[in-house]
Amino acid sequence: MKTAIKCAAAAALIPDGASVMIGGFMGVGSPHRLIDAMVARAIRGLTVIANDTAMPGRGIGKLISAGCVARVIASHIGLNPETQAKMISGEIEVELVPQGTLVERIRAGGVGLGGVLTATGLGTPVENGKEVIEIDGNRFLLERPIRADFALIAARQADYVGNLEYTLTAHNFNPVMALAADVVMAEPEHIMPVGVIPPDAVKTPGVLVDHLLERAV
Amino acid sequence: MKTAIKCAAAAALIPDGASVMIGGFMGVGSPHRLIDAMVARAIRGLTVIANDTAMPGRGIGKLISAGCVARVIASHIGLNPETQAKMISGEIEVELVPQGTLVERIRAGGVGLGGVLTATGLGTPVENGKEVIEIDGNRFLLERPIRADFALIAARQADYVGNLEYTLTAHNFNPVMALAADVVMAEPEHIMPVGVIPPDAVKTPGVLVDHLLERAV
Amino acid sequence: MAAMDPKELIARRVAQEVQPGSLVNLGIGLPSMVATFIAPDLGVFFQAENGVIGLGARPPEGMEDEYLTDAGGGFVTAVPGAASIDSAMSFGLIRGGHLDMTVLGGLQVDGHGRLANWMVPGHMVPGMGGAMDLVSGARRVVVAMQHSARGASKIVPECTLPLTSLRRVDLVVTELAVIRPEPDGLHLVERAPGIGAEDIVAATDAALIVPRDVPEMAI
Amino acid sequence: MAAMDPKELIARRVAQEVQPGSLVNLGIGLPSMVATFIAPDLGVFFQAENGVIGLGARPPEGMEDEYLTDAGGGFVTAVPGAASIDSAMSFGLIRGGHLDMTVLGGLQVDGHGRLANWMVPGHMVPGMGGAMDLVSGARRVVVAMQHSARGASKIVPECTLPLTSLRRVDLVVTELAVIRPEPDGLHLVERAPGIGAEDIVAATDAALIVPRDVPEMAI
Repeated sequence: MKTAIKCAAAAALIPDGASVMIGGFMGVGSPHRLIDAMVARAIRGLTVIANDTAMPGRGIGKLISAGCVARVIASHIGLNPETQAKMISGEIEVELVPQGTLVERIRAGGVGLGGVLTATGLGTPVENGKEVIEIDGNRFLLERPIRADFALIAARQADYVGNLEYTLTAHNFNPVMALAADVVMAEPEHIMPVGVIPPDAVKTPGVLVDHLLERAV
Repeated sequence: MKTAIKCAAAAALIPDGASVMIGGFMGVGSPHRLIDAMVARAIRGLTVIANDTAMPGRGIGKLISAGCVARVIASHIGLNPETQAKMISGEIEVELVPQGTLVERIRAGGVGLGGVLTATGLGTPVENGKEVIEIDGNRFLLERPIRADFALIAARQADYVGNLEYTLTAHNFNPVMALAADVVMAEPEHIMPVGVIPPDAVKTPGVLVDHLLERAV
Repeated sequence: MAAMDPKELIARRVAQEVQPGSLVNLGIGLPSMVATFIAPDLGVFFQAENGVIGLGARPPEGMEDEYLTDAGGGFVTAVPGAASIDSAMSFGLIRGGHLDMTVLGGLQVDGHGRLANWMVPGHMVPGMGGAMDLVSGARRVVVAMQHSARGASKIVPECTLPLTSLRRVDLVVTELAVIRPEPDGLHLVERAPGIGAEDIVAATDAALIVPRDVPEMAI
Repeated sequence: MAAMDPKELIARRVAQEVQPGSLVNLGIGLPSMVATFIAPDLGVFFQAENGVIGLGARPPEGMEDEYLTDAGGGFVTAVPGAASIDSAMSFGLIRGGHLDMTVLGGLQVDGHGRLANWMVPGHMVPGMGGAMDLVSGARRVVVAMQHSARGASKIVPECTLPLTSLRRVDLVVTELAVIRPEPDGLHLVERAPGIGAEDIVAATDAALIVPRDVPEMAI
């Protein structure tokens, strides 16, 4: 059983310089209240692992604008000109990863695999500096697992065990990130009494969640 | 949209000598009516990929008893003395695979990965004949992806698009097997009209299902 | 026949490639226009890589849902029989060969049929998003793009921009031509209404294999 | 104190190792008895590798459900807050270090702390099931087994049976002793009520590191 904590209290647990996976796709399914609390506490030097950096004024874009981020590992920064400008100025270091490779690298980190063997990226700049392994005559890139200090995820609904449900396109990276960090913080819209969410509806088991954040008012 | 077909018609589509993944764990969550139809048509020479071979008289155990099976890839055959006897007599060839490695090998086959890098099995007979890859100082077995001609899976509920829901411990290998075969046959208990299963409840999207079997009477 | 808008022409022609009952991913921009020209009774399911199978049209005003968007962040609807999936399943489908077809825009396609569509070094570094996975994993890759940009052919002998994948795409549709890359080169298979094969050859930097008769698109 | 059933003694002692709020997997047989001795208010969640987190006791007769079983196929219940998961998630948890503790039976444990528990060549080839994953992946591995079988010590210098994993297990609990494998060998850390350290050394083929005072189990 978990006691829901305030977003400001959660943000205070994340030190400057931490690596944080953040769920969401263009801001859909991101932990917006927690992001606001991180901006409010003027967190600095984050490594952000996420699909994208959304757009200025939305989701992860707020962290970028507020100067909280030193490094980004993402598949796409195209809708956030500030990320691009800060990359060019050298303020933010950006590693671009194919979206499917990113999700598999995070999953590998979460489920204890040694790496990911994928054809995606072969013969492109993604291959640079990576080992290529030949298996039965086919070539695959060896991609490293990714883990983070924190996973900051959003869910439609939780219970006080920490079980999570997601909805529609707000699933995206959230379920897989819940597997791959030392500390998992989940921001639900609603929190239900224990026993109300049917076992078959649970997509992230509560045992993965370390901190349950207060629900939306 | 799919028209539900009879189990006998489905069994007739599976040729002798086919490789078949069959969902279920000790018979829980196996496609029982389809298995009965395969026994009735006296199918021969199957390669069965499954967690286990259940027990005599139940689930995959019926295929073993009826002499339908030439080869088994499984994690456990301990509750089926017939499988063990046929293995010792040479009638059935058995490859034993750690359960977690089995599910990841099937997933790798289903999602287009080149293999699985795992510590499970290192230093045990499972390592025999396999490549060991060192990544950042840690050693991992390179395990090959598994695919099959057919995946024969069971679901609690389907719609006529082929979307599937599973329940409780009857999930097990079914969702991952739905990804990893050339032809996927799903045996649901119930079939609902299209649009009735909420998108968030779907665990296997209907696009993966080739044949929807008639519902239980 | 009055000249059709080039993008509409491309989208209409690509729509003819979509098989009944198939699973299709449409890229942002021009490719997304293809959906407009697919008959609803074809049973085609559109997938967006952010996690919905059974993407429908934009909802009526006031009925948008913040949790139901396409990969470009635009509001969409879900058709009956739709399924929500997470990114692992979404890219499992894409990379595992379960996606029947993807339609993507292009910056360049070269004589080997290889696509470059994700960056212009020094100018535009948006990231590859799902493009590399889509091109590497989809059963069929169709590039929908204008034939030229700023007067320069986008179909070139060798891509000068970073590749999206080594995989040879299956079809290239422009407002001038339909081109099928094969191991022996780029085959000109159709010409746009009113366009001659010689016009296409002249507008194309890469070598084209041109048969005696090049049929006109049936648009 | 009247002599306790050896299996109950082992299960009771192992139960003391279970941390409040942890996720625990209990193997079939003796290990599954451990659940009986865990207070319900500890907030412990039991996981079965076939796909349920929050496994409860056997249901009353007539309330069994064919779709809710443990890894041995026995009927179970689900506690409030339980979750159904598929095999990929189940072993993702096990192999990804999310399982706090597993309790497994053993055929042999050797002086390096390595476990053999899945086959006796020529006699018993049931398959490893989830055992190799559990031993390789759980944060803490506790072996619950009787000290000897047919008069022979099961704690041996080197396993003669095929290993389950190269990983050193964290604790071995028998009806005679609690033994903690460390890099320098097997440490005798507790003795069963009424058993002397010298009795344990005599009953153990592997070398034991025995401190001056070996406390008695607090059972």
